[in-house]
Amino acid sequence: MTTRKARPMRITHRSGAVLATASIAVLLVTGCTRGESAGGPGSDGASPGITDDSISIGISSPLSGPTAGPGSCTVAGLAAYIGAKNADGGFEFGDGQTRQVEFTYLDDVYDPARAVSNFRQLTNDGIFAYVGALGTPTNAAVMPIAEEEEVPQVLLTTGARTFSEDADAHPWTTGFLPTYVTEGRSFGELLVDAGQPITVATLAQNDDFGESYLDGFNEAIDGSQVEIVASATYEPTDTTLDSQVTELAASGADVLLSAVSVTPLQVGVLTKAQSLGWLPRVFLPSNTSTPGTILEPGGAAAYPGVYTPSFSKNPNSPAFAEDEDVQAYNAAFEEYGSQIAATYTPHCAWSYAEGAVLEQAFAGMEEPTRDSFMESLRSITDFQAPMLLDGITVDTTSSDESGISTVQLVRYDAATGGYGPVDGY
Amino acid sequence: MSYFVQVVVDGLSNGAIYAALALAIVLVFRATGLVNFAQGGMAVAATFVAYALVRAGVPVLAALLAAVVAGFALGALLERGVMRHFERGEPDTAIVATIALLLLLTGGSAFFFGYEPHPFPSLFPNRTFEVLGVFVSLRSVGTIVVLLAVMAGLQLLFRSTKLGLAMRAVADNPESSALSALPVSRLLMVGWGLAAALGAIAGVLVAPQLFISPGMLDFVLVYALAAAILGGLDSPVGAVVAAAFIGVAESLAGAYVDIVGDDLKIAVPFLAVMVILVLRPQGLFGKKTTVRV
Amino acid sequence: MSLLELEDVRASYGHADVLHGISLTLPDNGATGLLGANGAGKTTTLRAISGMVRTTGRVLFEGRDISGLGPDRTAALGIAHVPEGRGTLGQLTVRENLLVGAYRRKDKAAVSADLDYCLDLFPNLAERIRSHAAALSGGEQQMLAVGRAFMAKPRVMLLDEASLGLAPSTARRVYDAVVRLRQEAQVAMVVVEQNANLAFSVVDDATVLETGRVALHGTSSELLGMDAVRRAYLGG
Amino acid sequence: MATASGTAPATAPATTAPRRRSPLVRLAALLGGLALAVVLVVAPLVSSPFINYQLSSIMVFAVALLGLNVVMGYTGQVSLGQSAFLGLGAYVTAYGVVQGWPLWLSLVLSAALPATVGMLVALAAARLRGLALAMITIALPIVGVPLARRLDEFTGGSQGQVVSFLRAPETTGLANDQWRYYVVTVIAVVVFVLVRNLVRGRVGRSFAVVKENEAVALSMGVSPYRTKVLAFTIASLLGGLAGFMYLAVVQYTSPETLVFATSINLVAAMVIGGSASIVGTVLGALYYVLVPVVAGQVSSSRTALISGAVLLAVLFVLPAGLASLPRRVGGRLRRRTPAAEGAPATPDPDGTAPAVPTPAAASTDRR
Repeated sequence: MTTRKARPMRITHRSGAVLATASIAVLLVTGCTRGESAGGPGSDGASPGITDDSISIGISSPLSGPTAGPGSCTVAGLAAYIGAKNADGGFEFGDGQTRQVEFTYLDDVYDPARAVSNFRQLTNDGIFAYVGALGTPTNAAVMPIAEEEEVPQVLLTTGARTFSEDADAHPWTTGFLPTYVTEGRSFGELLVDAGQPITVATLAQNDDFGESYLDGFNEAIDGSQVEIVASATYEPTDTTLDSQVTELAASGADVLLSAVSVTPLQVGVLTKAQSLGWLPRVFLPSNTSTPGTILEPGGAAAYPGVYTPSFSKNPNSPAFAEDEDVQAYNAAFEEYGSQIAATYTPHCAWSYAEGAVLEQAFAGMEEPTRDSFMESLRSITDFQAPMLLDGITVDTTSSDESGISTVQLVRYDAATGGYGPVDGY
Repeated sequence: MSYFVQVVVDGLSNGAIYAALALAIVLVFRATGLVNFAQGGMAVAATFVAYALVRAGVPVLAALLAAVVAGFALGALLERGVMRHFERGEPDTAIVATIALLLLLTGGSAFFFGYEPHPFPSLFPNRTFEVLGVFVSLRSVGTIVVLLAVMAGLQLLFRSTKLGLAMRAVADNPESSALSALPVSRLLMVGWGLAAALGAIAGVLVAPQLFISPGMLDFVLVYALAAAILGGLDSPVGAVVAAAFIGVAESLAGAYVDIVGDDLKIAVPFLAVMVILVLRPQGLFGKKTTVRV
Repeated sequence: MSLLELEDVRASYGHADVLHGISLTLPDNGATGLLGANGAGKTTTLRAISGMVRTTGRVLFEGRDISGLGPDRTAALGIAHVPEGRGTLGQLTVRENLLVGAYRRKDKAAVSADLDYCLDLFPNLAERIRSHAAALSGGEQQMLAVGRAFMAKPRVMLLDEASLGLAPSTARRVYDAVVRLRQEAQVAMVVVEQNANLAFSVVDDATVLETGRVALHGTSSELLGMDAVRRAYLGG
Repeated sequence: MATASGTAPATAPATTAPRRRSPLVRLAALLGGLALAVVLVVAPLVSSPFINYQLSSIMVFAVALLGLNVVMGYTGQVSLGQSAFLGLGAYVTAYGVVQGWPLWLSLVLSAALPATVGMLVALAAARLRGLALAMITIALPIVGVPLARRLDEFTGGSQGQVVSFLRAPETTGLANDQWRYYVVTVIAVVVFVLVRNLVRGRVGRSFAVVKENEAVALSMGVSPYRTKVLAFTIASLLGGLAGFMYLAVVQYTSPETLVFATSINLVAAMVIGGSASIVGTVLGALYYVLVPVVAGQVSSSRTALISGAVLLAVLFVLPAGLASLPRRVGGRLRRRTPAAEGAPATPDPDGTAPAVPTPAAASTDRR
């Protein structure tokens, strides 16, 4: 850089460049003009994106970059459910029509500006609803536009509170996953129920995910004998959490709440703590507790107990090999999802379940309008969606909770390599 | 006391990760005079070769050797096929070309293996031993030993071999080197090849900890760049010392300085690098060169 | 047989032709000069010989057509080009620069002897053997450039503006060394030089170039006898 | 960023001499400019909110890239921290809106605060060169992201902040997307005119000299240090302004706005557009905004591969950026018609030699 070639950059062909700019602008403009978006109203009074035999939905998730693994899964699971259902004849609607679902997905690289761009593009192309997108900042950026333009932004694959805590303020937005608060609370409740003094060390991602987790946990343990004696945070971009674990291990706490959402880091936490001779009971969040990718590499069998909140079936677990849902999922995923997501994360199963919830909402939709869709979507109760654990049901009627508002705590059983029921602390 | 030492040890094992990639950056800089943003992407691609082999049942060590060979070939190929086109032009253009390569390599790796991280077996047994109340993992020790060997090898290459001398000459002034009968294009290819092969070693060393994914080294690259530049860019020893410094400074700041905390501990080494560079622009181990006009 | 022969060599940069057909002959162990105004094509002629520009026509070295070979190939054959601006390797030490010159040679003992000879030729370099080339003075850098070219054990050396920017006494010392190299090491020379006094201290004959063409050729004494040449190059 | 060796040739920097153009070319340029102006004014009225969003984004990133071009393209200093100023500008604006400041104050501060930060960093670092300087600029987004999370009272933390402002006044009869487009376009046009004049004037010449060779700059009485500080300050000012525009268009900001990857992408877009070129800056912004859209159209799950391939392909064909396209095409055409030749200046390999009269007499002697 200290030496730069002497090369006068003389770009004086302004006329040419101006023309180039102008022509691109013209190209843009002719792309679509105002007020006549593609896929316009099908029949009288119908909302955009729906005709008598089709409905189009869209999603923008990170499909490249560091969050692309879960991001791809949010697309792939939904694509699997829709693909299988379409092949099976289509979705039945409350207005008596059967429609094929057209599914469009775009990559936003976890960049809010690009998510907004994608959302605008999708609505411009005439989607009926925006379904299942992953990511807190990306969805937060989209939310005000969805509200303003009254486009359903629903069943978001995120546990952030923002999207579910106030249905009156955001009538067009719904979250799907149990909020991180719910997950954190479930841990707290288990410890409080034990009725004895317990010390806890917490490790949380330095963002909404980690904070919500701790909020829920703190809420539950308030006034009890459970006490947090050490806490640390980390950045998702950190390469290892060794120093945080060392810091926490020095406390010798009974329990480690490890609200870590990055796979290699979570494995690192499990290996590091035991290498320091610290063997607490460990609480892991639902998105980083898969036995095959986290617990086995992390040597979780060494710990006296590894717990996680669960609400979905793991299609790779031998425990569910005979399960009908799982078999249907595996067949559909193989056919329609595997090209989109190469590796399994729980988001694949979750977004597959979203497909089923969507089907429910369609079934209750009496008019081909977004209003009718939202009304139907917000009145689902006690729905046992496929891939959700028995007893975990979808309830969309609450104005301050997401679609799934309960979790089951499960405990890792190294002998079977899967999770089993929890019988107290 | 043992807590302090433990924090330092943790910092060092982090530093080892940064150092691994920093050495590759130094190598390619000494061989071509260019900073290569695709260095991490090349290392990951080569490491994926090892990953595929390990999955097919090949022992880790053999897979490492294959990755080194594959890395060399990849580096040489990219130099010959892509970078050669930009070597005589504006340096900015060449750098952006390496950014393009990074995108392509990342996208290509993801095409075959997806973006999700996969576990990767370690060359060293996954055991920890205790010395005076401090826990040290065998993997970190192994990584550090290999790194020191690589560093010594590089130092030897540049200081005491004809090839190293020729590579430095080409990086310094390719045109003038050609006039001394140096086979410039072949040396540039070898330089890229060696750097990528070294990247493969780095990748295989750190993959057990970071898990292998297309973006495995994206953020490590930032630390590695900082280490390489702080170390003076052309000094393998400097890069390793600087990487260790960055790792330890970060670890200590997170553990002992409350106001910094875990979230801002990354700022400490970077601010330190800033201060050191302002006071000593040539880096810790760089040689000051007076430039005459 | 002549050592180096140019036959109707033409070269261009982009769309602009710089050489319009140059022919030259250099006998074994000869020394010839290239004179001419700024932009006449002297440097380009040297670059054409060492393969740094694309040319048409033929360049024969020891009877073999070397046109089309790159600079590293011509250098390997025994053509040592000391480029304008010296081209020393700034980040390398003086010693390393000299060893780079000897890159192709396998005769270690002879290389070491030549290194000693070189340092004897340029005592300044011996003093600064461990310094970075970038830290040397202009004169020392020029000496280093000549020394590095010599270390390749060339048959012919192409010397481009070796006195440029140097104090007269320093330039003199550089040329004294060049004269010694020609006599003691039997290196033939093609010398491009603005300072004709220095040039004529080395060369036997010279060619005057004008806008890419050979305008005039003659022995040193012939050329010195011409008023026009003297006026143009010797300030007379 | 690349070599750290030797000295640059001590040639005088090329001062861009105003090129005389034929009246016809001038007329064409004028008409082209006029057409562009008409398109810029009319486009948002007829196009959809999606297109207006893209057009507005192009304005936003054009200003951010212009700043980057001032420091990198014109002054030759690598900056890998432009995203930090973009983010800071957006945060300052968001804070102002939330606090209920008048909009003009937010606008001024969104430029002034990043400019101050940029200047302070430059004051400390501008004595450095090359990679050492680049390293310091890398630190800005790297430290900025966790800092933005930490200061959540001001920034909204990792959740980010939805900021609703710049709604279209009733009287205009415009929709919000149109109104916001006009606002950012006016800012962008003003900024481009100012910077264009700056880089063509005395300051621009000192930028060019410093880019060529700092030692020569010193000998010409131009302080490389002060010039670099100035360039960095302008770059961060424009980055901050782009942050204001970003918030106006996206209506949301979070730590993601200032991530390092954005800086890298901006550098790539700047070089792709054309280093040290005003037109190139605009083309770079077009590239920055549109390529991801196009890649998404081709294949949403292969965007990295597609962007990488496009980037490399453009670099191969047009190493000097998209702005050099007309010149390249022109060059091709000219090569076919030899009559038009002779105009381009040719490199002079003997250029450093002192001028000596040609021995014309001697040459005629021989003929």
